[in-house]
Parts: sequence; structure tokens; C-alpha cells
Amino acid sequence: MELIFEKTVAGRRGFRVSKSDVDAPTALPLKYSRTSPLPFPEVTELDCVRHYTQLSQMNFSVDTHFYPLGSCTMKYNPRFTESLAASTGFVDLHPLLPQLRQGERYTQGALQVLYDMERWLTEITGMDAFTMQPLAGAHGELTGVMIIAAYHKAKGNKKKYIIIPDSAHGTNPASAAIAGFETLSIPTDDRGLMDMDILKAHMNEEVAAVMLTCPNTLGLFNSDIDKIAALVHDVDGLMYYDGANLNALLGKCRPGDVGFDVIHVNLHKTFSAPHGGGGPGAGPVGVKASLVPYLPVSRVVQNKDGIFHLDYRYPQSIGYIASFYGNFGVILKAYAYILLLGKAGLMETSSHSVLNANYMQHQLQSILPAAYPRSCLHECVLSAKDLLAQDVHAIDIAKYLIDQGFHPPTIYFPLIVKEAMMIEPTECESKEMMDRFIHAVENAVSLAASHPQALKDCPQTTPISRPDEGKAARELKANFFNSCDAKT
Amino acid sequence: MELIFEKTVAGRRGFRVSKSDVDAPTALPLKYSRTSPLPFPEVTELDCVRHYTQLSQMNFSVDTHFYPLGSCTMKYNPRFTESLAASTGFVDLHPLLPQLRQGERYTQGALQVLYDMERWLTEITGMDAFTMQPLAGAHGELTGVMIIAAYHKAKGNKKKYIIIPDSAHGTNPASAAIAGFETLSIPTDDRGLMDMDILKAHMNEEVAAVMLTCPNTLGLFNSDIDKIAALVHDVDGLMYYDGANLNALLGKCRPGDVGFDVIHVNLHKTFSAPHGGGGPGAGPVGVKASLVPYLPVSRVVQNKDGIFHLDYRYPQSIGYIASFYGNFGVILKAYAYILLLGKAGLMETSSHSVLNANYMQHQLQSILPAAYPRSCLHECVLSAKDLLAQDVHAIDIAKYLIDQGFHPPTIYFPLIVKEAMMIEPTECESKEMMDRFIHAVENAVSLAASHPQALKDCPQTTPISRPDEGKAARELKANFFNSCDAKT
Amino acid sequence: MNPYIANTDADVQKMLEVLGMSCVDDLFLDIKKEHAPRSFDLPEGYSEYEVVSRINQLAGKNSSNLVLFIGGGYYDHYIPAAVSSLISRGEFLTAYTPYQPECSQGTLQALYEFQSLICALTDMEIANASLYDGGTALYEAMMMAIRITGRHRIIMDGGVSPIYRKIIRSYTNNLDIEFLETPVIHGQSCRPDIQKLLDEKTAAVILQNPNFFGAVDDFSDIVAMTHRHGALTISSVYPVSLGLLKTPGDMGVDIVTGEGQSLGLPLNFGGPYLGFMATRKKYARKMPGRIVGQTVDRQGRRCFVNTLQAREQHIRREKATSNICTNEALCAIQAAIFMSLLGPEGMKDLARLNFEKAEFTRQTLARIPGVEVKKSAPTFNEFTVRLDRDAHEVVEAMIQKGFVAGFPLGRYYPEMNDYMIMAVTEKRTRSEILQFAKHLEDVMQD
Amino acid sequence: MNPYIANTDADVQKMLEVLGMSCVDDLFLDIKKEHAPRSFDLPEGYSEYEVVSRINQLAGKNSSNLVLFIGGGYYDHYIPAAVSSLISRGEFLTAYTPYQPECSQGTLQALYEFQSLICALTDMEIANASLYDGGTALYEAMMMAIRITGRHRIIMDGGVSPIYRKIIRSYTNNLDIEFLETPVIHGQSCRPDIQKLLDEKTAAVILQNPNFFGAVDDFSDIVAMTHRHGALTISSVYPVSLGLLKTPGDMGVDIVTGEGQSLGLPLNFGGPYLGFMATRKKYARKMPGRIVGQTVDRQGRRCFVNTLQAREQHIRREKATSNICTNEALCAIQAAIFMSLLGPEGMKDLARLNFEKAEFTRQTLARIPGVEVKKSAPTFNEFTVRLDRDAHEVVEAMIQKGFVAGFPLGRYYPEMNDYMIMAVTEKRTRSEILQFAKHLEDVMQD
Ligand SMILES: Cc1ncc(COP(=O)(O)O)c(C=O)c1O
Ligand SMILES: Cc1ncc(COP(=O)(O)O)c(C=O)c1O
Repeated sequence: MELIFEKTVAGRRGFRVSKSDVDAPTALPLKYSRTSPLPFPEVTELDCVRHYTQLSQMNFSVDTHFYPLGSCTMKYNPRFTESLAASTGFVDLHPLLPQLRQGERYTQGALQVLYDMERWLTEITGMDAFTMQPLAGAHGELTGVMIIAAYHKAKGNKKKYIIIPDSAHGTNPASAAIAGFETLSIPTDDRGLMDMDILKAHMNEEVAAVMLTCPNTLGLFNSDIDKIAALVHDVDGLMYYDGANLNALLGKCRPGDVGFDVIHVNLHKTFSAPHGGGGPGAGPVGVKASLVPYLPVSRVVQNKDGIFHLDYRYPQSIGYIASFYGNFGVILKAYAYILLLGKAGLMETSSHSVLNANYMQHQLQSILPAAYPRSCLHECVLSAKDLLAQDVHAIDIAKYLIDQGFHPPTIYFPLIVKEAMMIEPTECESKEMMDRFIHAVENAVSLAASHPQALKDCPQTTPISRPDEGKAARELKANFFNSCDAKT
Repeated sequence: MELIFEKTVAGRRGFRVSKSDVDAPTALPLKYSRTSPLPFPEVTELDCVRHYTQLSQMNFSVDTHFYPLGSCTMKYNPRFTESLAASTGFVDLHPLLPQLRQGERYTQGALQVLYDMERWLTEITGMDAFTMQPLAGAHGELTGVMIIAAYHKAKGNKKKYIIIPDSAHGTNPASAAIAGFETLSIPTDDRGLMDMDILKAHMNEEVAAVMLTCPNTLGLFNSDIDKIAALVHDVDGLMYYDGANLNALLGKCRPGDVGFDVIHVNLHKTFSAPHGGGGPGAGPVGVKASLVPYLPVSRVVQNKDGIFHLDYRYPQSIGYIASFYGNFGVILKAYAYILLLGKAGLMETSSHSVLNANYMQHQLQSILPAAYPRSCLHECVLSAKDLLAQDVHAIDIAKYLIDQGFHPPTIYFPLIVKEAMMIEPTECESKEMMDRFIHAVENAVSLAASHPQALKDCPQTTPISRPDEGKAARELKANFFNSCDAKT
Repeated sequence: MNPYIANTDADVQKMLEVLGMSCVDDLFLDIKKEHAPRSFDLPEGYSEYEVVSRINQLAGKNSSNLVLFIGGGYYDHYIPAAVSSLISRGEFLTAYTPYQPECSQGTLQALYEFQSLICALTDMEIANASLYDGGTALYEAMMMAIRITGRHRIIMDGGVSPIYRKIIRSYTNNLDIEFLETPVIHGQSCRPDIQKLLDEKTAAVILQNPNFFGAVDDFSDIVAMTHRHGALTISSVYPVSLGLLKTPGDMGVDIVTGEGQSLGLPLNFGGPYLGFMATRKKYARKMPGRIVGQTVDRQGRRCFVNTLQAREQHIRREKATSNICTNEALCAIQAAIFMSLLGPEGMKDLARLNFEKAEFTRQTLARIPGVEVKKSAPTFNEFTVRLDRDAHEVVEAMIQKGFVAGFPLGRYYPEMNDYMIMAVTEKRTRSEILQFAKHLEDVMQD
Repeated sequence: MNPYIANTDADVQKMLEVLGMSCVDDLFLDIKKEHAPRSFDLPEGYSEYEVVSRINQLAGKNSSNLVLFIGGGYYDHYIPAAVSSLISRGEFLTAYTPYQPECSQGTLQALYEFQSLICALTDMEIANASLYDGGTALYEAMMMAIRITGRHRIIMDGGVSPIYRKIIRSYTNNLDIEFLETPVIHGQSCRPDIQKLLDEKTAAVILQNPNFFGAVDDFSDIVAMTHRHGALTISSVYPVSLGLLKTPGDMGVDIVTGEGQSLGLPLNFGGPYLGFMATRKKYARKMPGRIVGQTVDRQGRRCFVNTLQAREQHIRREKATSNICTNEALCAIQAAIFMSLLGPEGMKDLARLNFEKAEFTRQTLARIPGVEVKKSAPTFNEFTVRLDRDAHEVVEAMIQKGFVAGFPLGRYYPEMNDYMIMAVTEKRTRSEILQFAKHLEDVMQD
């Protein structure tokens, strides 16, 4: 489709700002003024509306398609949370208001949302305190690891390593490294869990923490969790919980009860804030009592008189980790979601997401072997490696599924599973939908045998066929004004 | 696509109402209670969102396609008018509030919108007063004709006929008939205007009014308008102006200045309220001083103290013609539109809609002859009759255009033009878009010669091909629960 | 300047050249000098932000935060967010009447679903794709009955909304239709009165359930009576109540109409609303308004089109069953989404909740001195209250306290100045109701 | 009960049968009894209407109708309605990161357009598809400069936002990075100070334009200085100002970052916001965050994909250029729609209008006794004011009158208790400004 720049006609206007109602003032000295052209598109509002409406129609989305993207918890995003987050009572609030003297009085509603959310997440996860500031899961990880570092520094611990299983999401080692730690990767045993012997072998006084996703990225719950915690705590190391998969455990198991010291939660997964094609998200971090002093400032506290305000007086705090109080608009959606579901609704979420995932795995594993054939939690990981014989890859199945009107599962993650296909149906999808999906996978696999090329030629029904990813990286055209040549 | 009913799974819920917070009261006697089943669909909110999102994507619309549907003024519908009309200050207002004693005090904002609109429309059209109540153009016609009848009754005139040109829209004769008049149809002369001699021949004391669309449905302005008015007024008949085509005349000519006594305006055309797939609309009616006493009640008046209120004390009024004060939500959009455009913007609207229509006609008439080859106003009417030789009809061109990504023009209207194609580009569309459309029509016409079947097979790119309209009427399946048999 | 115009000066020049003209005004030469506007005095244009601020100021001049116990046929129901969000999609909003079915299946199928839902709700065989509002729909039903029976006498029940009655009166002023009205009472329709008026000249009896005063009825016997005289029964209904109340179809009613506002449309100061109509299949060809019908395309795939268009003005012109063209399609789709979302259980729960809250309120108010709650008939979510003083005054006093207590009947029935009707929807919480009662008690004591 | 679950009891039974299990709990056997939650004390669920009312009550506890003269990097601009309406389309809202390009071209092309627009605005060669916010973006830029230069010393200009400085400090606490800061002054960056600190160990000089105190600058000379020492220049910018101000690209800046809130995003109490980053093409492979690149499909049609993913955590893991995964994609698309809608003229008009209103306010306030308007440097739409008393008190007093007068610098600079910064956007009308001045005059007289 044409780029918005290619729809430009000199002189066209999409929006007119108000006329000035003040007397023309002293002009800005030329030295400081823009002299270069500003090649924004010149289009009408209609052009703009048509362009982005048509673009939107080129997307698969939860609103239009089944989207069982493993590890991403693509559940339904309730509409009422959207309209609430757009209500003027919140959207027009300036973030510096509560930093004025007595300013908290003008943002009591917003501060209470943050305060309640911290309390609710604390209860849901079994931690002692939360900060709502981190802006995504990985940001939560970084915050958590910084807290861990601050803890060890304060105690004079000399720590160097963070232990991470090889099944972990890429953000875990990346966050650990950015915070200044070296990472030790522990292989996965044939149960699909972290290899205990190797873990023991690596455990030492210099281990700052172990980062675990639980259930892990294979969708498996690690029943050794308490043993692992004991090992780590023995060396005064800390247990970090990557909350991306919390959707499996609501009311079933609380990280705080089984030895975890630091946790992040993805509100844009478990608590149904929409993903927006990649963001924004929210990755609040929870900690146990011993780590509370290190939480980032500001913190939201409530006076005896019931007034909420921001408190910055925490000398040991790691400080600011974001400009303000978190992605408030995202937090508000999760707030409304939790309030609507309530305790019982949250527990049902896990029960049904796990039931659906197991049904998927059970029906599919006769066609594509499960990476670790045992009952899973909220997602299952299959392997398409048997199809390599016909030179068919997981990606070919994925593209076939697109033509059948399904967004493909996550593929090639976790890295430890060959030709991995990671399927997370979520609690929101119906049995009929899953059956249709299963049927489509069956067809794909039989095509792999009978007519593999048919899979290689997928997708056919989309606006484009398979892109040349190599060319994109080689020629790197990421800016229209540096790649006009490549127009078509 | 499946019907929402076909997605039903017993027990599924899309929405849960609040639990009752009051003590269970006396039950309703069985005699008065529903005992029959209520076969509404049982689907989740996600099912519902997916269903209607996917349905919406099966539509062509102004937001997605060029939509030059003649006589319908498919201009761009500004987004800000939508968000304003959704603002709680208006949507939650109960219509009976201003009918309470002192109740007008609680709806001053809404009443002012109605009051201002009446004044603006009065100025735009050159009439003396307006009512905002009629809910669509045809409703305005009926209201107008009722006012005409009341006028004649009050003066003791014995009137029987309403004169309407054969180029008129179907609602004109229908409205006249429903109000109790007989209609006389006057043919169109070779200028594309009402035949003056025949008009004169039909003019007599029993003529209550002449209904004219101006510019008429051929897009032509009748410069005899004052002569016609004189003829009608001579027999104490009245001139009715069908405002569907007012988009051509804003600031160029005011019906009230050229002899019209009653007028309706389509806010959902000239003033950019969206059409919503067929409605809602708004068809306010304006009258000259002599007819003011007959306007429907309520009327919005302003006290000396500036307070607006509803006045019902008009003994000669035709009474209530709708439940309340008009389609307020629609009126509010037009209100915002007029305020944004202002005087100059409105005048430009007509200049550019007329320029675009003439450009279209000029470029196309070499391919398809104009019904009346002279410069038109906001729309042009071409005839595809020359293609009948190849057994190609206007509808075949229309269906080809759909495959090219254009909504077709209005076809087979006005009825007096053989194989009519009525094109109204509006002021909002660009020259490039019109050129693309023109090019597509060229291709269609050459295909008609070279390969007519290709046109007959159109459209191919839509979710469905041409439907069997005869079957629909013969078998009449308008209710799923009476036509389950016909599922596919 | 008009920001929605695409043409640049250059575009204008190019087009004028093509047209061989020097300026755009040359295109308006058919308009004689003396036909130029005598005046065109309108506001200067404003920017979007300026218009938004002005209109928000106007919005601020409305009291939109009053707690509503007022109904009269128009009710303060909660609208699920999904309804508003789906109906605002541009593809629904900015399409025209689906004249080209191949590129309008979205609107057509949604309207077909609406018709089917209305049939399911009312237990009728066929419904149209919407009329303007509940009042004009009732008028259209009456005209339809006259067409069907060829008779010209109408019996209007005393319980029919005074607003609807006024509308019907104005439309028929010029037509030779004879109206007979049964006395206005707060209870159920008075059978003997109707019986007295019924005869072989009667085209139809027009009823309403629940009636304007809130009384719930079962019209089966009236229908039987009516049919014995070869006349039709028309009933106007409140759709939300049909989650709980006996259906018109079940009663044998011939033509059902109603105001669809309660099906997911905001009160919006009176519109856009939604008139609907349903009847027996045998009367379909006499029905006004658009009808979407099912058929197949060339590949035999099911699809939908506007059908029986021969009834309509664009074909039939002066002989059409109605002059309606633009209707309330988007409101109909909005109602369809609302009904689909609620489903059978949601619809029943909603109706029951309305009933229960109203009963609770009735019982609570009954205890207040000076307030007499009419119990002559069962009610749904609205009921008549008699006060020991002018209801207008009471309502006025209660508004000061933030409650719209009800609608004083004196507004339409001068002899009933001490009566009002009160509506209680699912949105009214127990505490709102109790607070309301407290304030009302105070007011009644003053 | 959870209304978003599709499974009916019958569905559950069917699935359990297939699984050969008797109840869902059997699926959780890996969780030992002793690992069950010690407590799970949460609110009972509510209906949608109940939640909406509760949250609207909370919204009512915020003063959202104050007239804002407060900025500090976050501005009260008008957002055209088309922006909000397009960005709320479900197909944008409910898609994930575009891992499957064939069914994600909508998001991918929109992000490619965003990147191009940011390049056009800043005069840089390449931009990424967003970072969390303006503060973390500046931190990422610093880390990037360290990667590029292999050096570990950073010179932080005194004009950089104290909020950003705090963020950078916390992130680098554990890393061996040396910070040198130039003194905080209200005017332009002090060249000699920077000069003094610059040497062969310097990785980058971090600047901001306009700076936190509102001063507008041209960094060309600083860039030259910096390059002479083989160091990089990083500048944080306020995008709306670039409709009027000399661009960082023009100054030769190496890495540009900024807060994108002003590009069509609401203030939203601090988020979601939009961090952006642009640089020279030669540094692309060292840049953090997603990059959408252009390529062709098998038919040679242009299309878009996430590219240079080898930089990212899901491939590079601990060696990635950043740990970012979820970013602010939807906000980036929102900003792209905003910029496309405004176009070059709209963007310039907007910037000029902000400048003019601020100048007008500056001149108006200058006349008020007790108010000293700093004129040490040209400003854009924000400037520093010195008061003859504690700015906190003045701001507090003005809020009572409905105006947020500005941001007291004492909050971050204890020694500046009598200073505040004031922002004036295009939304402030002449009459608001004059009223504001009147009230301020009164307050200063008390
Ligand atoms: C297991 C796991 N950990 C961490 C993350 C990172 O979360 P975010 O994308 O919100 O930064 C993800 C998200 O994909 C994940 O799946
Ligand atoms: C010329 C003309 N007159 C009257 C009407 C009827 O207006 P409405 O559809 O609003 O009832 C139309 C609408 O199509 C029309 O084009």
C-alpha cells in the first residue's frame, strides 16, 4: 500500500490550528530557527482517516482473529476498560500536579488507583509491597535486578552472577547484563525443568539471584521451586520471578509463598491491557519486606486522614526508574479488569486458561509431539521437528495457519525446543475455535507429507506474501527519506 | 458469513447485569409473564466484538472508499463532531426534562443548540423560521406538506393537487400523497428542467403547491424559478423546496430569496452528519412568515432574560410530528460542522462540490454522454444507454467499479434518464481520486466493447457476487427464525 | 476556510483549464444576479479546538448528573461499552443505505440480525429494518391497518402515550380517519369501553403495554374481540420489558411497534431513537420501511439484500406504503449489538432487575405520608403515584436535591395535577432509592 | 464469575473427558498442597456498570478542569479528534508485536511511517520504533554512546531535566560510568564549563533543547567541540518545538531522543508516553529498540518487517543493545497519525502559536510587581520566572483560583525556591492569560 508520504499533494492540509489571538510578539532569532524543510505529508483529514483505517484492516488482531501467541497471553481486552481509560477525569491530569505543595489533593482519584493496585497485586502474588512504575515486563526485570543489586550492596555482599535457565525469555539475561551482572545459563533437564545438579554445581557465594519464569516458558510448573529457593537463599541470593506467565497461577499459587523475593507482573498479559501492536505495557514490581527499602521512588502512601500522597523519603531507594508513576492509562485498564473479575473471576481465569491449553496439547500432540509430554499449565509447546524430513519448518505451518484465518502460535521460542510451536489459547477462546485451529494444524501436517510446496507458498490470502528479511537487514531502509528509491 | 445466531452455544454469556441489591419483591403474576423462549444468541463479548468488527469490514464506506453516490452527498464526516456528540453533557439528557416546570433550566445548553441551529439555517436558506424536529428528509417533506395543508385550510382554500416534476425523488410524491393530496407529475423538457407550458396547463385554483428540488436531481439549476413561483403564488399555491441538493447553493442562492415558501434541509447530507448505513438523519423544515403559525410544536424560544424554553402555545400549529425535538445527536454534529466551517467555509463547500462535479462530467461525457450536456452544479447525470447495444447496463458498470475499489454512483435515478448514472463527488474528494475513478469508467466502457462478459461477472473481489434479488422477494426470508432452512 | 476540501489552488487551476473556464463562479451562471443571497450572515469559522471548547461550555449548561426516576417511555439504562465502541466503527458509520449489496453485506447482515432479534423479542414473524421513532412507528402501524382492512375507524386505548396520540392526531388531521378514544384510567385497558366502540367499521384497536401509566396487561382477550369484528390489534411495547412480560405475539397482536431507545441507545435529549415494527408474514407486503431479506449469490452463498422494495417510495412513489427513505439503520444495528451481547439470560436478568428495583421503590414510597402508590394493576419498572399536592411542585423541589422524581401527569392531563409517573431502572442502586425516599419524605413534609 | 470465559459447563465436561480427567484441579497437581496460596483476599467481582460508576467516582476526585500553565517537559496540547478515533480501532489496539509480517502490515507500515516522520522532524537519518519514555530514551542514548565510543565518561549539561538526570543516575549506579555535570543555570549551556570537562575519555555530552528552564540554544559549536575529542553529542528535544527551532540534525547532533507526549498523546497522569530516538545511519546497528525496515515480498511488492533483530534481546540475550521488548508501539502510531494530520504547515503553525502565546504571557507577566521574567536567553513555550517569595506558596494560592501557575523549581533545586517554570501552549486563550495575570497580580499583592 502507498505510504502516507506518497499521498502528499503540496498545499493540502489535514488540520488547522487556531488563529493567534495575541499580538505578534518578538520573533525568534534566525540563528535558533528551523531553516531545513519539514517533509511531513500534505494530506486532508479524509486522506488520513482512509489511510490509517485501511492500514488497520491489514492487521490480524484479537478483535478479528484467534491469536494463540504463546507467552503473550492474547486474551480478550474488554471494551469498558478502554472507555474508562479515555474518560477525561484521568486523561487530562498533568503528572507534576501531585509534586506541587498540597498538590496531591488534586489527584486523589489517580493516586488511589495506584495505591489499590499495589495492594491488590501484593495480595495476588503474596509479596509485601509493589511499585507500579515499571513500564513493561523487561523494565520490571531491570528494576527488580537493580533492587537486588542495591540489596547486596547494602549488605556488603560481593555478588557477580545471576543464574538463568536456558529456557528463559531473552529479556531475562539482557536485563541482568544491563544492570551489571554476569549471567550463568542452566540447561533444562528431560522433565523440562531446570537441571538441579547443574544448578547446585553453579551455586556459590557470588550468585546474586536466580531468575525464573514460573510456570516456565514450556508451560511447566517447577515443583522443585522450594528446593531451588533454599539453595539460593543459602548463599544469600535472591529469587526473581518473571511474571509473564502469571495467568496460570491466579489463586493457585503465589510466588511470594514459595520463596520468590522479587517479582514483576505484566498487566498487558495477565490483566488484559491490550498490546497495541507492541506496547504500551506495564510491569509493576513486587518485593518481600527485606527489599522494600530499595523500591524506586516515588511511593504512594496514605495518611491517617485517608489522603494519598507521594513519598520520596527513602534513602536506600534505587531512585527514579521512569519519569513518573508508571503507564497510568494501562494500569487503569488492569484496575477495572480486576475490579470486574474479583477474586472468583481471577481464579477461574487460571483454571480455564490451563484447561484450554491442555486440551490443545492433548489434541495436537498426536500430530505434532509435545516438547515435554506431560500436562502443562496455560500454554503448551510442540515441536515440528518431525516435518524437517519433508523440509517443512515450523514457520511453514505458521504461514499456512495465517491463510486459514488464525494468527500463528509463537515459533522458535523457547530456543531449546527444535522447531518450537508455543500455543497459548487463553481462557477467552471457545472449544469450537480451538477445534477449528486443531483441524487446521492437522491439515497442515498432512499437506507437509502430501504436498509440502503448498505450505512453502503460504500465505496467499494476505496483502503480501513472505517478505525478504535478509534484504531488509542488508539494505536497511528504515526511513522513507533515505529509501525513496525503493518505492513500488 | 455466519449469523450471530449460528455462533450460539447454550450457556454462553456476553454481558452480565448487576446483581440485585434489593430484597426480592412480589413476583409478577404468571398471566402477565413471558412463557415463550427468547432465542437471542448466546455468545461471549469477544464473539460479539469479532462478529460485528468483521461485519463492518464487509462494508464500503466513506472512511474506506470513494463514494460518489449521487443525491446522497457522501462527504467526509469530521471525527470531532462524533466525539462531541458522544460527550456526556448531552447524551445523558432525558428529553422530558425541559417539559417539567422550570425544567428548561436543566437543559439550557441543548436548547441553545436547537435555537442557534434554527437561526443559522434560517439565514443560510433565507427563510423566516425553522423547526428542527423532522427526523429525515422525507419526514421534513411530510411536515412541510402538512404545514401547506394547514395554511390552505386556515384560509379556506379548497386545494387538491401538488405538482411535482417527473425528475423528483420518490419521497416527494409519497409525502404529498400521505398528507392527503393528489400529485400531478410534470415532464422534464429538453433543457432538463420542468416543462413550463405543461406546468402552465396544469396550474389551477386547486393546486396547493409545487415541490421542487433545486438544483434538481439532474444537478441543474432552474433559472425559471421565479417565473414558476409567480405562477404558483398567483393561485395562492405554495413553493416547496426539497433541500437534498442544498450543498450546491450555500452562499450562492437562498431558496427563500427566489420564491420558496417551505423548505427542508438534510443535515445528513449538506451538513455532514454521517449516514450510518441508512440513518439516522435530520430534516429540519423552514418556512416563510405567513406559515410560521403552522409550524409543529414544541418551538424553542428565548426569554428577555436569555433563558431558552419550549413553547407549545401555538393554536394553529400542526401539532406534534415527532416524539421530541428532532434527532438531537445528529443536529449537534451539524452544529459543530457549521461552527467550524463558518460563512466562508460553507461558501467554499458549494464552489468546490460544483467544480468537482463539472470536472467529472467533462472528463466522462466523452465516454458516457451526459443526460443534459450543460454545466451542472454539485452532481452530474450520465447515461450508459449506448452500451445497451452490447447488452451492457449501468449496473454492470457499477459492479465493475466495485472491483476497482470505488462505490458506484447512484444508478437508474432519476427515472427519466435511461441507464442513468448519477455522480456526486462532493467537495471532499481530490482530483487524483476523481481521475482514478474516471480512468476506471473508461476501462469499463472499453471492456463493454471488447469483452462485455467481464463486466457481467463483476464483482469478483467482494465477499459475495451478485445476489438473486428475485429469490429474496419471492421467498421472503427476513427473519432468521423463519428461514433457518435456508442456512448455508 | 474549509479544512475538508481537498482541492489546492493548483488543483482548481488544472480543473478550470480542463473546463476552459477562468473562475469557479462561471459554473454558477444559471443563477441570475437577482437570485444572489440577500444576506448570508453566519459565524466566522473556528478551529476544531475552539468549537470543542464552545460546545463543551454548552454541555456544561445541562444538568447531566441528576439521578433519574423519570421515564415516560424513555429510560436511563446502562449501555455496555462494547456497544458504543462497535457502533462507532467508521465502516458502519459512514456507509449509505445498502443499495449495492456486494459491498454492503456488513450493514445488510447486521440489519437482518436486528429484524430477527425483534421478531424473537416480540414473538412476531417479520420485522422491518427500523422507522424513525416509537411515535411515528405507531402512526405507520395505524396507516398499515387501514390499508389492510380498508376501514377508516380507529379505537385508541386510554393507556397509549399522550405523546404518541398527539403525533397520530397531527398526521391524520387531513385524512378522513375517525378516532374513538376510551377514557384515560391508570389501570389496565377497560374491556367494556373497547367492546362498546368495536364494530365492522373498525380498522384497528391501538394499545400499549405497559401502558403510559405503567400498568401491565395481557391483551389476549381484546385481540380475540377485535378479530371477531375483522379488525386488527396494534400494540406499542417497551422492548426491555419483554424479557419478563408476556409477548404481543403470544397475545395474538397483529402489528407490534415500539421505541427502541432502551435497547442500547442513549437518551440523547430525544434522539436519534429507534422505531421498530413487527407483524405477521401475511402482512409483510403492506408493511412500511425497509426490509432486509436473505437470498443467495451466483455461487449459491447466502447473502442479504433490501427486498420487497416495490412497497417503497423510490419505486412506488405516491402509491408507496410510506414515504420513509432514510431511517434509523445505525440505531438498529446498535440495538442488534445490544441484544446479541445480552443474550437471552442477560435480557431476562435485565428485565427482572428493573422489575425488582421498581417494586422495591414502590414499597418504599408507599410508607411516605402524602404519597399514594397506585396498585390497581401489576407494573413493570414504572408506576403512577398520587401526591397530596401538585406533582409539578414536588418534582421541582426534588430536582434541587439532585433527583428527577418523575413525570407529572398534569403536563398532558390537566385533571391529574397531583399525579406523577416514576420509572426505576437497573441503574438505580438501593442507596439511591433510599436517599431518594428520604428526600421525598422531607419535601412532602414541608 | 468471569464474563470473559467462553467455556460453558458442558464445554468443560467435554474437554475433561477428552483429557480423561474428572476435574480441572487435576491439571494443577504439579503445585503441591503446601504451595497453595496462604491467602487470596480480593474484592468481590462487580458488574460493568458498577465498576464504571466506582471509577467515575474516582475520576471525580481529580481536578481535571484546572487551567494549566505547567509543563516541565509534558504539555497540555490539543489532540485532534481524528487521532483518538483512529488509534482506538481494535485492529491496532489488540494486535501484538508484529512477529508475523504478512498479517501485521498495518502496524509495521504505520511504525515505518512513524520512524520516517521522526527523522523528518529531527533531520536525522534513522529512528527506532519507540522506547518507553523521554527519560529512559535518554538513558538508552547514553548507553549507546558508551557502546559506540568504548569510553565511560559522560558530561551532563546543567540544562537537562532533573527527572531525566535522576533516571540516568539510578540506572548507572552499578556500572562504572563517570558523570561530570556542568553547573545549573537558567540560560543556555555554558560552553567554557563543557570545554573544561571534555577530553579523550569523554563518551558523550548530554544536552537538552529547549532546556529544562526553557532556554533555546544552538548546539552546533558544542557538537564541533565534542567531535574534536572523538566524543558524541546527545540531545533531548521537545518535538513540537521543532516546528520552529533549529533541528538537532542541523546542529550535527549524533543521537537525538525525546518525549513524544506532545505529539498527540494525552497527559494521562504520566503515561503511557512515548520515548523516541534517532541517530546517524552508521550507528543503526548500535541502536536499541525495534526498527521497522522496508523490503519486498516474493512478488517484489514493497513491504515492511522488524529488522536488525540481531541487536535485540530475543536473539542476542545478554549481549543485546537493550533489554526492551514491549515498547510504546501504539503511542508511536498515535504520534504518526498526529504528525501526518498536521502536516508541515500545521506543525509550523502549532509551534509558532505556542511561541507567540508564551511571548505574550512573558510580556504580560513582566509588568506584575514581584514577578521577574528571566530573559537571559530566547525561549519557546516555557520560561523561568523569579518571584519575590516562595514559588510553592504562589502556585498553591493560584490553584485555588483554578490555575496551575507553573512548576516551582525548588522541588528539584532547593536553592531555587523562589523560581518557577511556566509553560504556555496553543490551548491558552488570550482571555485565560489575562485572567491569569490578574489573579497572579492579586496573589503577589497579598
Ligand atoms: C516470559 C517473558 N518474560 C519477559 C517478557 C518481557 O515482557 P515485556 O515484553 O512486557 O517487556 C515476555 C514478553 O514477551 C515474556 O514472554
Ligand atoms: C432529492 C432527494 N429528496 C429527498 C430525499 C429523502 O431524504 P431522506 O432520505 O433523508 O428521507 C433524498 C434522499 O435520498 C433525496 O435525494
